[in-house]
Amino acid sequence: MEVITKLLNNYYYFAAMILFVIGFHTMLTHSNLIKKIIGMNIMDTSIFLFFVSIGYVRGGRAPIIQEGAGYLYVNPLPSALILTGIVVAVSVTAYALSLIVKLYAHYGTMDADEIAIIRAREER
Amino acid sequence: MESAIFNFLPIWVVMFPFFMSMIILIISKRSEKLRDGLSVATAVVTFLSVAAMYPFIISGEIISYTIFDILPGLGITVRVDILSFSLAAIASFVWMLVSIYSIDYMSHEHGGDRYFPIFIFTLGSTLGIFMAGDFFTLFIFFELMSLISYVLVIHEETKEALRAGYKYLIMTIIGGLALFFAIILTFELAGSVSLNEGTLIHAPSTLAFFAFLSFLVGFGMKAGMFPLHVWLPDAHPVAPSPASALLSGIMLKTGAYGLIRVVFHVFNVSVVKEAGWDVLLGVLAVITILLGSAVALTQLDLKRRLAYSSVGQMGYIILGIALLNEKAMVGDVFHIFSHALMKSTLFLAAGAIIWKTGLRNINDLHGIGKKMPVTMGAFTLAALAMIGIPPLNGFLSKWTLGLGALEAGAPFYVVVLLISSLLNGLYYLPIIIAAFFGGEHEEEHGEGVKVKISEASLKMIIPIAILALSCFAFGLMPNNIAFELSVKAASFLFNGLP
Amino acid sequence: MISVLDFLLLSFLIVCAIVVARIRDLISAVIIFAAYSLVMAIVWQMLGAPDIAMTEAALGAGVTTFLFLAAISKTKRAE
Amino acid sequence: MSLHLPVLIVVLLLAASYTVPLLDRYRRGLTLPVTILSLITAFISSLYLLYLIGVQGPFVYHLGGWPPPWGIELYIDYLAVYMLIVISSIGLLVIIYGAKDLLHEINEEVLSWYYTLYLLLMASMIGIALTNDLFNLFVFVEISAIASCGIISAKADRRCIEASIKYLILSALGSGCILLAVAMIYMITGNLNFDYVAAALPEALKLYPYNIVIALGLFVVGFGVKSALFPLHVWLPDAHSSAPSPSSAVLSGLVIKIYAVALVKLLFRVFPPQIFEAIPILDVILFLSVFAVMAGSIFAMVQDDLKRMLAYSSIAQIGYIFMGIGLFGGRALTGGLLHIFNHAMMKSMLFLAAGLIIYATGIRNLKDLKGIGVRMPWTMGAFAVGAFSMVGIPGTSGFISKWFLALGALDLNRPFYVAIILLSSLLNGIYYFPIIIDAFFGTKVDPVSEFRDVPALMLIPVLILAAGVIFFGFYPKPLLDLVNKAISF
Amino acid sequence: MDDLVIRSVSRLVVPFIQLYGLYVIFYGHLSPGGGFAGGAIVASSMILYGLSFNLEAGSRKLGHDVSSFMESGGAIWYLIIGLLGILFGSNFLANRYAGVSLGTPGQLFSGGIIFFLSLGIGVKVASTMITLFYSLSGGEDSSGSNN
Repeated sequence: MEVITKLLNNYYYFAAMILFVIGFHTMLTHSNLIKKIIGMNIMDTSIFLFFVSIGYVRGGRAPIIQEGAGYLYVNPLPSALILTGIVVAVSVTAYALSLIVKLYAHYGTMDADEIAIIRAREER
Repeated sequence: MESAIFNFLPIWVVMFPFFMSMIILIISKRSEKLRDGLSVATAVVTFLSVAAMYPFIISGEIISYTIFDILPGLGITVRVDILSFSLAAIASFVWMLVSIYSIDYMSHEHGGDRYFPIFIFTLGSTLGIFMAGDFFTLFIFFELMSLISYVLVIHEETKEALRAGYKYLIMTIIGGLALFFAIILTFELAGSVSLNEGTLIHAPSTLAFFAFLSFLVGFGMKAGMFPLHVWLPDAHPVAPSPASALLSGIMLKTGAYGLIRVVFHVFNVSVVKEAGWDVLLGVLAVITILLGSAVALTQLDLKRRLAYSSVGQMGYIILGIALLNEKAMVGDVFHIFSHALMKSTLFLAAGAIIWKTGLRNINDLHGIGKKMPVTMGAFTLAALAMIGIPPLNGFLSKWTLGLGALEAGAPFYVVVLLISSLLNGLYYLPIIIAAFFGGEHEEEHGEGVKVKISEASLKMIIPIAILALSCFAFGLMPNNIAFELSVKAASFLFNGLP
Repeated sequence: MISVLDFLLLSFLIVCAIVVARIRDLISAVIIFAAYSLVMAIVWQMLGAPDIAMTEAALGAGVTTFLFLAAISKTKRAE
Repeated sequence: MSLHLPVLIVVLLLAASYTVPLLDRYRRGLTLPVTILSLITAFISSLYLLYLIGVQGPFVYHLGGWPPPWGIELYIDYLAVYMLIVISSIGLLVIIYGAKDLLHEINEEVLSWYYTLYLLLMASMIGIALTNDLFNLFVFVEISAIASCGIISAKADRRCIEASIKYLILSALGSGCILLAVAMIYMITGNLNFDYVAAALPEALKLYPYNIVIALGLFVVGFGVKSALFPLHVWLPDAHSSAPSPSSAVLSGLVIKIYAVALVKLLFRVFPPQIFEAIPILDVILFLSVFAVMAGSIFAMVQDDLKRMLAYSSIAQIGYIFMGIGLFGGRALTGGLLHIFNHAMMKSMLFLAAGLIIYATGIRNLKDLKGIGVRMPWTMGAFAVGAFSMVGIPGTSGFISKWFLALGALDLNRPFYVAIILLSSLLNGIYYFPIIIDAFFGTKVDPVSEFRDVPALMLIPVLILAAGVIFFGFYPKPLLDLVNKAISF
Repeated sequence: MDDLVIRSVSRLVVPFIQLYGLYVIFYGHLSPGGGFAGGAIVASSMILYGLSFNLEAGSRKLGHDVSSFMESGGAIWYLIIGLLGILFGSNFLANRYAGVSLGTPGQLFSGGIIFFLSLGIGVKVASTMITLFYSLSGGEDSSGSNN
């Protein structure tokens, strides 16, 4: 019972972990490279979710200073970090996609297993 | 002032050949004559420099100092005591003669441009081993010598040579790593690997045993001790004859030298005795002696037979260490001298025969003694010394070793010595008899012997003759310089400074 | 305790993620992923991080989807 | 002014990296000089920093003047300066070599991109070495991952592209682990600054032990993937063997090590020592390193391709570094960190030498290398020096690091690891020496019909590195002093 | 996508998106947003333009030369602003400590150097995104990305 309460109280963490596992699993097990990249994005966003929910203060406001102090603010630091993180993730995605396009031009497929088979045949 | 000069000598002795080998390498592209001359000159100068240390050393002094530290407590150090001096002297002496011999020998071979620089470089590293002041320095020169002499082993670059060389290389690496392990254990246990400390490890323990075992593997590998000798009979015969003379005559001794240093400087006699490691050494020595002599009997290739004979002879030296008494040690050091002289004579003589006739098989050598009397005469002299015929140096060393065995209360070893002498006789005498008294069997054998054969050139004969005569000289008088050095070295090892 | 909206959004995220992983048509996967990103942006707005929400909406849902579609159009659609 | 030096190095390299594409458009001839000049400046500045912290001790630098809990902090200690020197010196030599070599390996249009990415990689590695902030660390790690993928895929070859996407995906996995670990640490301590986290962790360990353990595990896995610790090494052989030679040299020589250094910083400066008693993480690292050392050597033995063999050898060598980390407590960490520099020298040299061979003859297969030493004595001579150092022959720098690793193992009374070190040295010998033997001796046939002369500019860096291997083999004192100061956490 | 409606609408919408993007960039320190988000918004306007007309028309508006110049320029701009902090006697990226006037809170120029930094980031992000989009969808073979 206690465990369930704990989970319910930290449901953002819980959801983030589930998403992380889904993303990780997609990334590792799917042989299609585009799927891998989508999995990577899901994994990254789950970590961002986790990060942001750490800084979340229930009932807090967004950290924008307004007239008349005295509000409870949400911790702004994670948001600042996540911004960087999102940009990094987008760059990695873009770079990976450009590589995939090139790879497709060379191999005619973007399936990691098929590429491995083609390479094995080449080496033989 | 005077001692400053002597302090300088060991560095000079080691660095001079290194330096000259570079010069020879550069010069050999220009002129072969100059290259040969420089090589001999280097060897001669090195020998004279070593000999110059004699008055200082014989007076009981030890040259010892640090050149620079690589790591704290671990540096390049120099130490010359009477044992180092003895071995350095014999090494540079033999090297000098072999260098003269090499000139004509190599004129028919390819790759002299490579051979001579490496030859001189190996001289430097060998002397470095003997004059090292701690095990780390010794290890550096040991590896340097082992790796460089690989080039000498495979000089002919035939398939067998390369295969033997590969075996040699792998065994060398294993030996080097074992030595590394031993040195690091010693350093961990004692905090130092210097030879100046007297005794580094004072009590046997598991780690100390591992250290001893690793030293045994490392140095035993080089010395051709029983289970680790496998590279030796392959590597020595394939090398060019002057190189095999040095490999068998001198470089094997570096292993024995290392073992002596281990028994007397890393541990001491009482530790070794207490732990019972001398028994281990003794057993290995006996197996080495018998195995080497017995297998030599079955070999038909002349140089292979000599190589196996070397295995047997190294067994004597290890036995001398195992006996752990002063008398045996005298015989031991003296046998290092004798074997260096005898085996070089034999290999050089064999080289001269092969050079002249191209024959390696013992059965083909009938009647060769009549064609090449001086060479075969020298061969005979050395072979008789090997067997231990009285007025020759081999007899003296065996006799002293035997006395040592008796003093240690182990007459069993004397029996082993006798058996091995017998076996030596069995495999050397037929060669001599066939060479001098065998008919020429022109019908069946000796395609090569049939053609006109005369002595090899003078530059080759003179070194052989000098070596053979010194076998004779050192045996004839029991009070010769070599024996005196052995006595002093043994007493130094057991009693410290006189 | 968990609010209904939170619950709905988070469940939607998880369902989207699973569907993206399972679906075989890549264009559909990318479009569902875009929906996922948009919902994620809403979640962030609710967590009091409007700047991330904005960036996610522009970058995650917008640019990334364009990039994916561009890449798929140059390769092939089915997995 | 000099206190700004650390940040100026990073800024300089970043600025140079963004200037290069502009120069490419207007003054193409200047791209290379700018690259080399900025690296030279970085190297000299690193040396000056070494002098500086010798005078005034380690110091911190606050970006924007914001003090730690809010701002990003750079911490300039001996470890950071050590890595700075390693990175800038090897990076400089490799790019000097690359100036000529790259012309035949990659297209001319992407050449300036290559320099950009190379400088970006250098800047990010220096950032990793300097930073004292967890999130900043993550950002630099990501930049370096993209940049290192970039310098692999710069060669328009299908192998390279495949290798780099494999690397990119695995490295993204690693980054994910690292970011999650950062998030967890932030969750329980509320700080990202190393010192603040370190101060908060002992207390937090009592409250949230599992979080810290999970974070630690994620860090080890994340950095393990990136530095190719044994079971996570699968991307390395393809990536390092197919890349252009300068990239291989930098990737094997520097990139995989900077992550190990990051892990060292985290393990010993951030995590409290109690955690090592709570979970045997060091033993796990040690265990994996033993597998790495053995498996890397064994895989290397069965390779036909020269660069592939070198790549597998890197896996074994990174195992030594991790062994040094795992044997923390004695002199082993000294050995491990020394090995970072030593291996950086030897492996970059070996890869560059392999690059020279490929440049001159186009041969990659080990079997075809017979007799190459006669044609290219200097190159193969340097290769031989590197091989000796790999085996650990005394007088080469490889010996010194092995010496300290072995001593460290004995300090902890674990002779087993000494045996492992020796065994792997033997294996190294078994696969390196035949190459040298075949190159110099034996076959007299002329193996190469077309033979291109090697420009001196390519040969010189290789020879400098070879000289360095020997020099630091005989005179490791300056390096040793530096490393010993670096590990006094 | 040669559709008159789409063309007309996008021709109409693009300036407003860009204006909004600039707003997000410049008011990053006052309201949600900043260089990253705003840059992406500006970029998506250009991508929209490129999609609704065609790629050539899009790249004619913002050529490869210009965008790569802006990419480098944005980053270097950022670094120069950062270096000014050192020039004024404080640390890299220093703002208030370097004596920059912070202005009145709530006004546009109230963040010291943040305004300029955001500009640099926005330019960089927008141009990078546009380059990436064209290189992915067009036939350009520019390898590598940066961030």
